[in-house]
Amino acid sequence: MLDSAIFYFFAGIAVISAVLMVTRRNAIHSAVFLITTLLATAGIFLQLRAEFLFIAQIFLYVGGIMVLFIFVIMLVRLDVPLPQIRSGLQKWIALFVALAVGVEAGVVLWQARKVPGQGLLIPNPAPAGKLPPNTEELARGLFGSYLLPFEIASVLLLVAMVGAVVMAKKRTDAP
Amino acid sequence: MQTWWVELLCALLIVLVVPLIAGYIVLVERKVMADMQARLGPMRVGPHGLLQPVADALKLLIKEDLIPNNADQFIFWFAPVLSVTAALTSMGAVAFGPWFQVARDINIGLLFVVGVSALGPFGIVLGGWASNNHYSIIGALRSTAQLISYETTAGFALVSGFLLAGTLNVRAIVEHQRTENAWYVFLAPIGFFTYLIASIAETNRAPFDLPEAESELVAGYMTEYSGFRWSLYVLAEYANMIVVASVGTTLFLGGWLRPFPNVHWLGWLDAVPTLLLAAVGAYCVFRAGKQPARVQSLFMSAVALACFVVAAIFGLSAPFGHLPLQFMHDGLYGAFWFLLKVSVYIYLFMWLRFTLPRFRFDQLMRLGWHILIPLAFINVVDVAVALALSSEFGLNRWLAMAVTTAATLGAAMLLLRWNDKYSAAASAALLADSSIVEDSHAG
Amino acid sequence: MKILADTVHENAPQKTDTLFGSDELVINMGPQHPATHGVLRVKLKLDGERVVGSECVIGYLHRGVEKIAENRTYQQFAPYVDRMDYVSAVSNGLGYCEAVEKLLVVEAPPRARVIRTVLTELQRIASHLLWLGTHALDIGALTPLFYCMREREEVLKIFEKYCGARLTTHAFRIGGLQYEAYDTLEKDVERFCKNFEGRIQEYSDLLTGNSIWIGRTRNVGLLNSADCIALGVSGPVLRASGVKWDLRKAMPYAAYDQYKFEIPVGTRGDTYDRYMVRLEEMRQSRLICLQAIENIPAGPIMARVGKVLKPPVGEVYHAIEAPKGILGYYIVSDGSIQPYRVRIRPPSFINLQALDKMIRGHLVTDVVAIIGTLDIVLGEVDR
Amino acid sequence: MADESKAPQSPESLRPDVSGSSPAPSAKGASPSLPTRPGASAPLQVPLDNELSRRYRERFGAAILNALEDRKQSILIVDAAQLIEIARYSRDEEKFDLLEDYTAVDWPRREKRFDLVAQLYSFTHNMRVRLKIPLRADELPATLVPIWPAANWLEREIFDLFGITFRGHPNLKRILLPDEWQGHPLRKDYDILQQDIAWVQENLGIQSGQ
Repeated sequence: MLDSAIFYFFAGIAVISAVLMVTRRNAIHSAVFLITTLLATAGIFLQLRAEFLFIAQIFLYVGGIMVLFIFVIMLVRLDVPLPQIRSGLQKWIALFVALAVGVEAGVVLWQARKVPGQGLLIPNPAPAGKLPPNTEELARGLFGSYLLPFEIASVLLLVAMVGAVVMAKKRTDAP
Repeated sequence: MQTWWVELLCALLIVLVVPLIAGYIVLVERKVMADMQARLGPMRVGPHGLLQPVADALKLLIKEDLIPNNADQFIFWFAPVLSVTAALTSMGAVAFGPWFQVARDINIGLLFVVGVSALGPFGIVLGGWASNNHYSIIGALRSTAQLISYETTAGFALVSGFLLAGTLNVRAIVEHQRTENAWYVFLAPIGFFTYLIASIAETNRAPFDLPEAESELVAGYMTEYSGFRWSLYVLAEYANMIVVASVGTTLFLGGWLRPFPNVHWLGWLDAVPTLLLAAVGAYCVFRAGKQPARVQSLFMSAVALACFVVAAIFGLSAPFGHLPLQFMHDGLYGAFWFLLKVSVYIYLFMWLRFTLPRFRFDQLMRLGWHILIPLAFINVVDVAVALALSSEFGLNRWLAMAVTTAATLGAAMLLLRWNDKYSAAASAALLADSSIVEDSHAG
Repeated sequence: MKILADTVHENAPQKTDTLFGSDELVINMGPQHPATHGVLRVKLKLDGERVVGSECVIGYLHRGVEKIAENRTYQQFAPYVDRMDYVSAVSNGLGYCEAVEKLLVVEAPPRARVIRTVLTELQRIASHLLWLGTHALDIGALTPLFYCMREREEVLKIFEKYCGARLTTHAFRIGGLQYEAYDTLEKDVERFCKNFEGRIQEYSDLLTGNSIWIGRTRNVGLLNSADCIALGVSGPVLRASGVKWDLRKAMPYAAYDQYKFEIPVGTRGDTYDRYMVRLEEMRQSRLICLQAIENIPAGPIMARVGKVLKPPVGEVYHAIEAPKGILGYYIVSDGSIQPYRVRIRPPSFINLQALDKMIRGHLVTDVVAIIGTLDIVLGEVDR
Repeated sequence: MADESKAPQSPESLRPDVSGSSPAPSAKGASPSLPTRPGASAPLQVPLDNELSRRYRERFGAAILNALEDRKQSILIVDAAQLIEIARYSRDEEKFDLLEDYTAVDWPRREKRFDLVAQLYSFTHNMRVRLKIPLRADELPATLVPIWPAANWLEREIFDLFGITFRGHPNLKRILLPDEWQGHPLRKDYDILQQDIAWVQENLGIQSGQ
């Protein structure tokens, strides 16, 4: 009983802050709500005993990417809501897309109802059983069988970083 | 049935006790600072200022809570809260003694602590941004840049520790250091050294306290905060200090192990806790008589009584080493040694703060990026090579460590020389030397 | 980085050419700022963290001392002089009294001149101590401040015993001294000088070899000797740039010609050299005091000047080596009992003019260190 | 508050032979001749005639209006027109490389109202000389900033307190007083009392208690 309570607590926070994030006018507020969503999902990982994923989520998403987000928002001052370019067409396009997505979601839910055992409205929470300590598994997988793709990915990141530095350097040196 | 309420109880204990401990760390810091500066420090509230933290807390509670006019209300409230939660939750995985750990045997252990404390910079950045004033924004940006660059160093310094331990689980690390019967500080000294410096920078402590350097940026990101909100930030800073100190102690200084745990003829070290507390109690009794006011002598004798009680508990649990009290024996003694090491670590923080002037921001960044991060990298390689040598080629572990540490030191020397050359060139370019005589108008 | 400008909406969406477009930002430092040693306001033009230009706004402490002088008699004006550089009141008084004595073509008796020298050198030590404490505090070292204040207290005690006041002492009179030296003056000064040597060693242990201190002060606020002379800078700032010139040696006054002492000189003219020069000056002042109290000549302490001073018509310019630099008095007398014009050459005011040249290209944190190393006192800058 | 300040005395400083420009010294209460004091042997202001003044006279002729020595300090009274050349000559040839002080004295009774006073010091000769430049009230002297940058703030102060405008000064505005201040305090005809009453009236709206 406790597990589902915790799960719903985190899920609730995640959904609410996701909605809030989208609706905020101020960029910093939406960034903060994005952080709360990410933390809530991390909580769910933790509840599932996937500790390494929990820490990866916090370290990478919140500690790394969100700091970047906040820096960019503060330095380039996107936080001040710029007057949007009003065009009549925009409203209609939005409405159409919303409808399409709504319909599609309805169809999927309808299909899912027929699958036996899947109580649609109250899906039972994920199994809270003991997962084997997954840090070791993850490490073995990452550095064992998938070493090559791991190294290629790291080289890719390196290239991206060097590129960013060069671009930044070039810009500040420009007279 | 999971005894989840034990964890809840421990968590509650942490949330309640840490602010009190933080308050008393502030008092100790002011007393130590005063002692180093040929003066007395707080003496007025309670005997020798012992009640000062209570007075501070009360003052901060009833102080007016100003919010700058066009500040961002929501973020202004949210930032210190985020800071404090990050600091306190990261204490969850810290093991204060063999059995006192909130997230018991969490398998990522120390990584949990480091990971959650990565949320700290958010509280600072958002706080600085929300108070809508030049100084706090500059202070916020500076401190974030500092935290991020030193987190990498701290991360890699810890990696060298994890390599030695082979696991992230706190209990396993300490057990491993017991079986190794060598604290990791002796096996990976450079790792400990870089971690020490990085931890000082990560908690914004002098000589790295740029963000709230009083002389230029008034109070950095905390400028607009007052009253209780401000105390949240200070609590977060001191909680962070405890967290960082306990991570360092667990990984490098052998957590709750007694110094020389396996050496039998040093058995009397077990008696140290009782003796130390008894001595403190005796001193308090001796001082109680000398207190000018009655209430102060009462308070002092109360403190003495507390010391004696704890000393008795320690004393009692020692002889009856068998089962029912054995559990308590290990827990208490472990907690004592752990807290002793943490307080020595924090004393070092204070010591540096009162003797060293402050770094300039670019020096701080240069030290971080040009010296400490490469040093931490090399150190990880050094420990890995040493481990490989000792396991594959059967070389004696200590010898391997010694050789690789020497290699790292050599690399460090090279780094320093290269950095001096670089920084000298940089500062020369900085000051285009335009003599005054030509450009006649000045100021 | 362009910080939140209030008038965003009018010119939004403004063209931000680069992601990290560096626009100039004017930051106001002062007038009430912990590191400006008084009510000095510096408008800094910053490009990011680097100082591009600066403008000093002063005058907050302007009391119109020179206008007051024209409505006071010579003796009445003497206490005003202490209120200018309130950190070294004794040397201000010495400068003024000697200037008026020159105007009267009168010479203070030898005993008065020796006691004046001792007290002025003690005041120089006290002024440098206050400078060192606050300068180190600005750069982040918390401890030296308390050590310096402890020593400064000793000096102020001696002043209090001699003339009853600690800060604005009005210790000297035109023509000599008002008070005879109290009986334990020699012993007090000797005791102070004896343990002061160890104390200076304490300061240099804390700072001189400290690599962070060197990092924060070496090559900061460079001012070479040509610029110093061109800008009229004087005192320790000038000597640190390599000019071996001290008015106590070049044009000796009071009893300075009787004593042997060195003039410390720097080489590069950066903050570290100025620190070393002032530290050495404290040692030299200590030597002067020791030599002086060996034999304070007996005799009268006041020259034969009447109660009412009516100096003959004419003018005189007399300058002394105050702790901050050359403190000059240009007094024009019209024969009446009130000076017609008193002009005070304020070393802090003229040294402060070099601030703009020194801080260009530095970071904001260096500006604080450079204001500290100039050792300015706003009472003297604003007069 | 100081006793009611006497009408500002403005006895004209005795200047034996300032050529033609100054009106006869006004009678003053005290006897114009130097009060004889016991021991005051030589009169204090004597014409200066050493090789320094000779070099200046031979170089600038009439521009050197007078050369005096007062209390063994040499004074050269110089014409404002030639100020820049004399200053450059002093710095380059005569090695007076330090402009120690630059101020002004107000003599309202005199036709050439202001006296600009520059104290020059030479490191090489360890010697001081004082240049005095008489100015009419409306005369605009040239700035000395190109020669001695130290003059920048000193001239701003003279402008602030005396109202003398320097031609060519890079940044001539008030330095000590607030920018919107009226009047120049160090002028003899600047009445403190009136200023105080006006300021209190305007800013505090009450009667000044003077």
